[in-house]
Amino acid sequence: MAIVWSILSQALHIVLIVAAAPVLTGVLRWLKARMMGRRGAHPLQPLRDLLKLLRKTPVLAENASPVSRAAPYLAAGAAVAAAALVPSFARGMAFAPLSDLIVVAGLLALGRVAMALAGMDVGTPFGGLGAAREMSFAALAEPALVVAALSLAILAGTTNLDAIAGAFREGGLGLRVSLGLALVALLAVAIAENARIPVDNPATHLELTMVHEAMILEASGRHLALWDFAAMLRLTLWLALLSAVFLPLGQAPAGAGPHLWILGLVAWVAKMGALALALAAFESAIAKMRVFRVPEFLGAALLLGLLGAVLLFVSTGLT
Amino acid sequence: MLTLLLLATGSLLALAVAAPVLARHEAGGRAVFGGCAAASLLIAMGAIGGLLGSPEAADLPFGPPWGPARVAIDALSAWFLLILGLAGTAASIFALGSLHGPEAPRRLVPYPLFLAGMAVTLLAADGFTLLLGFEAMSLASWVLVAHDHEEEANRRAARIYLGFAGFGGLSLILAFGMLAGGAGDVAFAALREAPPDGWRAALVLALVLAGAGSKAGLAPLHVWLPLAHPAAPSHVSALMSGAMTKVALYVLARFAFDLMGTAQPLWLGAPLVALGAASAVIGALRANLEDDIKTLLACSTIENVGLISIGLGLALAFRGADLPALAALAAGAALLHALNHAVFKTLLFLAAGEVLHGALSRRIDRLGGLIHRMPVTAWAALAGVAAAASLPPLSGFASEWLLLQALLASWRVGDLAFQMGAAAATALAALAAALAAAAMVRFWGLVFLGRPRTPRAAGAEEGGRLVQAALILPAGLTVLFGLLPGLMLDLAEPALRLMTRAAAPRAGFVAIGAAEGGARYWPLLVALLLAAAIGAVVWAVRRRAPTGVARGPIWDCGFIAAPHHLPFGDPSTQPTASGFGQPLRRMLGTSLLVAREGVTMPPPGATGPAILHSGFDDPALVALEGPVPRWRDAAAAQAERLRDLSIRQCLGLTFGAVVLMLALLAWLEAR
Amino acid sequence: MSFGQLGYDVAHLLGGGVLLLSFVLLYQRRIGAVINAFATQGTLLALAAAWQAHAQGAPGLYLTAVLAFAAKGVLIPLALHAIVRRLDLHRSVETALGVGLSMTAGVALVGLSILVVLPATEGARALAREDVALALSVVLLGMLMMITRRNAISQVIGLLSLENGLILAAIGVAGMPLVVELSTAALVLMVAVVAGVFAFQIRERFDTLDTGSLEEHRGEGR
Amino acid sequence: MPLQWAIVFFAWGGAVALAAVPRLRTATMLNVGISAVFFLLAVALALQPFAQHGWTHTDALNTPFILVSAFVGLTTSVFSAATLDQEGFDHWRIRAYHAAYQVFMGAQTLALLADNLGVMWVAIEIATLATVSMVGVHRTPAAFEAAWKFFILCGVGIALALFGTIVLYLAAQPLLHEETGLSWAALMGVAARCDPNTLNLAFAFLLLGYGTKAGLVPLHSWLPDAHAEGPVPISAVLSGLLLNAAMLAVLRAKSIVGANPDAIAPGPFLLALGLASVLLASVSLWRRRDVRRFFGWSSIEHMGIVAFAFGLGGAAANLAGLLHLLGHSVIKSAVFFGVGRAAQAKGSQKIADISGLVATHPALGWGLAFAIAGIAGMPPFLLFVSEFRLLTAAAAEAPWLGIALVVGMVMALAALITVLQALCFGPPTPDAAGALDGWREAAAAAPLWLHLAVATLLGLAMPGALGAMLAEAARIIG
Repeated sequence: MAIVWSILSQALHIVLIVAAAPVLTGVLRWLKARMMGRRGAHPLQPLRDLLKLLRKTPVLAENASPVSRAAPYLAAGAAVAAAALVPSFARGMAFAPLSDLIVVAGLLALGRVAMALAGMDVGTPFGGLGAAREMSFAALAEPALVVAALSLAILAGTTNLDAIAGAFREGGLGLRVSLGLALVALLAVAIAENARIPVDNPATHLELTMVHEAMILEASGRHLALWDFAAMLRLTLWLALLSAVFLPLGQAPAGAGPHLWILGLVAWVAKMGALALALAAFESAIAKMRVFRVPEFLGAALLLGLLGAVLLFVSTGLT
Repeated sequence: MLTLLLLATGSLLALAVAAPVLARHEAGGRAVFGGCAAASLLIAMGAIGGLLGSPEAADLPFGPPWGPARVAIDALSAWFLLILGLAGTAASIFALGSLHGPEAPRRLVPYPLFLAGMAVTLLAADGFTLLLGFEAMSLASWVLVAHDHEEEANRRAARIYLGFAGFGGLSLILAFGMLAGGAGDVAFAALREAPPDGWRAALVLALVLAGAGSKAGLAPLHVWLPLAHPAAPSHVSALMSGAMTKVALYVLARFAFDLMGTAQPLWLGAPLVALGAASAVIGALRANLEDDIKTLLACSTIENVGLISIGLGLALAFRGADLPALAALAAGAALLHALNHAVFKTLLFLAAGEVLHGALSRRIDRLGGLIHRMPVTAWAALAGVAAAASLPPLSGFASEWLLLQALLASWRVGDLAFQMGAAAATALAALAAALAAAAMVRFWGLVFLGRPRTPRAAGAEEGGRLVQAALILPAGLTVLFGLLPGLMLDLAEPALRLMTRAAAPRAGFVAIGAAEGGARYWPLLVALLLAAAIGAVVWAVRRRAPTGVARGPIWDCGFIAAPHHLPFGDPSTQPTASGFGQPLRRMLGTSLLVAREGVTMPPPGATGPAILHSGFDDPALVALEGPVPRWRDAAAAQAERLRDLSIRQCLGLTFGAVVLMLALLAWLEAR
Repeated sequence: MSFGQLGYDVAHLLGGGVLLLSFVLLYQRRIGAVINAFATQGTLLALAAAWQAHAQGAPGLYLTAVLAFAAKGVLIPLALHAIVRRLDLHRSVETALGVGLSMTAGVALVGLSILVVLPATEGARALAREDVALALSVVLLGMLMMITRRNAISQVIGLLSLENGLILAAIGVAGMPLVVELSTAALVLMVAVVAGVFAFQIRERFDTLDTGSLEEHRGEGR
Repeated sequence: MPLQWAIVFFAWGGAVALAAVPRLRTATMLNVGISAVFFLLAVALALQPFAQHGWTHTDALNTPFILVSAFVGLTTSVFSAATLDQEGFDHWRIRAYHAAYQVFMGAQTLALLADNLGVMWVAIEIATLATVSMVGVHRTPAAFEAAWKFFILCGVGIALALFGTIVLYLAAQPLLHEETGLSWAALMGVAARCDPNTLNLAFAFLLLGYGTKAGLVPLHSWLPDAHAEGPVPISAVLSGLLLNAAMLAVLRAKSIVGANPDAIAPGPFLLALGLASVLLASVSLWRRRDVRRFFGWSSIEHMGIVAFAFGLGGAAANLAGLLHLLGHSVIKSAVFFGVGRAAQAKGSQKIADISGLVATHPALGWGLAFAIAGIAGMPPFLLFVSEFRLLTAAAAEAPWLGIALVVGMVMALAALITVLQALCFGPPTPDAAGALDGWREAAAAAPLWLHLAVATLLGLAMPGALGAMLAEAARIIG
């Protein structure tokens, strides 16, 4: 029986997170507009855009290779696969054993590489520029992520997201400085990975500063729809990940059956909403930084993460 | 098994001897390379047999004046023989396929010798035989590095290469001497009896790091590698990067895990971890800045060697801290990554050789858009690139996942200083992996994607059947090892037991695990999940979207018609090698590699492109070619003053010696 | 025989005379006088050899004595005089080290050799000890002369007196086998040197101080 | 007449005969013939059981060297037959050269055979006189400079050696019967009971005297120039044979002093001289512009290594030293064959004028390349084996000294590689006149490859008898 529940919850989780992606983006934009004193578009607008884009025939450059056509599917698929591994409203879902933090990072990297290659496919300056910056920022984000993972692994004894969430849920760890530091590091990584302010501005097409947009300038039609969808999904994934690890309360054990899921669902939606609100506030509060300030931003995150790990060493050494 | 392996080695030597005669005939080259391919395949099979079977040993009928040369095979050497066999097979088939007409003896003779030297090194059971193979391997590959000696650059590479080889050999001899002690018996069995301790152990490790480390390309003795590997013919570069560095790492492992005994303290691993982390970052960063594809790949080799040595160092430390399971985990990560890197780096070098052969250039800025003209090469290379970028579900990711797990567990070693160092190493390893991904995207994207940058690149041609086979074979292995790392880890188990007296955590047939009940990685399931997700996406899109695509000119924020004299567009409107490296050069290069860059802008109103000049100096190379020769020349100048004496003054020297000696005697006798 | 006996005294006297003449060689400033001093040394050496032949009852040594006298007492000095005339070297010896200094150095060398030999040869008989000490001093003085004189003739003479020291040692050690052959062979070497000087008319070749010319002499000119 | 004397006097008789032959072709052929017979005699001598005949003896220490010197003498005569007409000799010099060659061969064999130290001294003196005349045979100012320097320095050197010999007898005098007074075997017998201080004095003079001929720093000044002037084949025999004889003389002295527990330990002196030679040579190599002088300096380095080995002492290090001497004889003479032929072909012995040999003369170029690699201690040649043995022993006994030695060896190695590539690789320089016709070109390259083959054989598959002999010799030296 438990197996059935876990599979069901897994399926529900996938549907939920896929559906949530456009909506979350819409809500985020709406919140930002509100905070800036604009009315803002309807929260479902991104969904409508996607559907509209899907109906259009993409235009490819003459010298576009199969890469241009395959990459969007690969990126979207990788995003979906990664999203399927992150616990959301319940723990112990069917894929829980697979949900390793490093594997998730690897799947995200897969999508990133696909996007970079797609950007370079037809040999435009913008594509190359975007790819170069994307990969460089990732190179600095990766260590921060792994160091944060180090702190989590020391506390939970594993890098399995589900187990980590469980360990934090059961508590006994209490509140730790090092956890806070790891959280900051992860937040910085999330911002960089999703090309949000202050690293990049998702709403602009100003060539010299853009990173993410530069790579998909050539994309159109369903390809563009897939790129956008992958981006939205990644944002959702990160928020889900943060909430699962640092706000584990309310997660239902998958085996417990639907009646408890409801509670978990409510809690999850609330957490995501809160995170979206916080992100919107953060983004509208500060300005985008110059491209070559980003390394300092991520380097600081890395150092904080390291500091957290060291503090942990000390504390574990004492106890 | 041992007889089989010796047979293969002997046949390689025979081929080398016969090569000068064969070279006269049209089919001579085919015979040699075909024979090498067969022998390599034999070696691979013998290695698998050795991994499954029990250790064997034998004495050769010849050897140094003081005794026979001893050979043996155990799990550790068998594992590296497997690496050698796989890389050798692919490289030999490639060489066979890219033959055109008769081959010069100087390219034909050393190749089998090179393979045989590596095999002897791996089979050796005493210090002399090991050094014999080690130096023979260096000498043979030196001839191949110098094969195009009309070029000053290649001569420089060969000079530095052979110099480092000799230095490494001498250091290793000293290391063996330190281990052997007064008895002077360098048979491995005898060396195991008396493990060194205290400063002797430290000195041995330092000498081994100087000897084997320099051969493997560990910083700061890596400088010869980016010079020498590209200078050799491509199939040899593949072997040098894929197999030779592994042979050096084997020597390192043989010393650190076997000959120096199991009762070594924790800190013995620290230098390996530190040097490995440094090499990983330096190599990966340089790979992002080089604009010669073979040099780029050589730098990525430095990075991977660094990662492997981190694994070995961690295993040593864990073993010293009495954490056998973790030691096995780290050692398994190292061995697995050695195998995976050997396969995908061989693949990449062979692809680079095919690119060089098809588009007649190794410089990124003269290539581009090759995926249209050389699809097989491009897709095969993509497999290698994805593995080198450690993307799931390919082989590189599996081994680096294991390595990261080992690093994440390194805090279990109680020592605080070690914990901090390991945390830093963790960050550096992750940085290196991500940098490697960037470098690989740069390599594949600029070479195979985009538009051709020269007419020759536009007219590139795919290689023959054999060449494609030589590319597809390692590509397939890369995927296979990526999907079944558990299988390979089980195969490596005897080697792990030999190194750490423990087995890697069992995680079943298709998975690898960090620890009993710890994190797991199921490559097959992840691959299936990925495939399913992609399938779902495709299905969903197909349901709503119209099929087919429209073709149009490149948009690029506005349409610009290509100038007439450049049918495939103006190359200068494409990202260049140095342009693509710019962000990393600014972020890290300036601090780590004293990188520099400058832009020459066209005058206002002119339509010419802005040219970006950039470059960097590897500090180690600067030191090698700056201060060191200066000190040497200063010393030489002093020595010359002694030489310019007249006969009378030379007599004065003799006289002085006599008087000094007599005074010494008088003094001694007075006491 | 031991101290106070005639044989000892004579041998000692002759040995001392050879040593004294080495000092004279160091001291002389005029080349002719140097050659004459060397001739005297050779003659004294011959006498010493003859006396040892008598004292040790070794007839072979008489041959050594005759050879020494003929070669070093007569022929070689004549040849050297001839060379001096032939190359008309200016008659004074220019020294690299002042005469006074070289004399003091010589004294120091004698002290050194005695210091080395006397404890060294405890086992041997007194006469041998004395003799070896004297011989060693002569050898060292010969070398000193070779490196403190600038022109070829006096350097050759330094070598020759060095060789005298060897013979002195050889004859002093009673019962040395092959002593005649060895002394003859050594003499051959010396004659060869003199012949070299004579044949190639060497003035300064010992002492080419101009390193530039050395460079091209040594075939390493750029 | 026992074979030991027959072989010597055969060579000297050959010298007399050669002195009478003015025609180049005849003389060279006769020389080859004599050397061949000489080699056969040496083999026969080696096959005989060890024995003592009056002043001479054969033992495990000198037999291998007699074999090697006869071998090198043979190959050198072949090489000189192939290339001598490039020297442009008149018939007087042809006579002088060949006569001196055989005189030298005989004398240095006698020096190896001698049991009586006096005889050994006389033999070495004769060898010196012969080589001096060969070095100076060109009569150019450079040749004069070299020959005269060689003559004077070595003259003083062997004079010192004679003094040492006399003092040695003085030490043994109370214990020995007159006739056997200078016999090495007899001295070894009584060395333990001799007066140690006298032995010290004797050792000092023997070391400095014969050390001069062995070219140990600071007594080395004559060596590079003597190797660089004179006919090409002479460099080969100088490096290959003369140095061995001198080093063996030093060894005999060392073994006597070493046999006396109260005397000073001779090892440290050899260690010091050896290390000094290696270090000085390894830096001086970098300043050479003349290729034959370069390899002369490399000979100094290798003699230093040998001295280091014997100074270290012990069975392993002694074996290493002996192997190194043998290997150096074989490989260095091969190098000089190659270098000499190249210098003739390019009409200059400046390193800058010789380049790209592998392109223009493949057999010569690659042969030379591998010979230099062998000199640098690369496998599979004998020097690799000996250096392995030496360094393992050094690391076990005195690691820091071993590291100092390796520093010097690495610097020398780098210099050798640089010159190797400068000579063999790169764009070829034009050939001067003097290309040999086919078979002579082959005959000039053949000895080089033969030596490489022999060096490999000795390194990896040494005949058991020879190996046992060397082990025994290592024990003799003590």
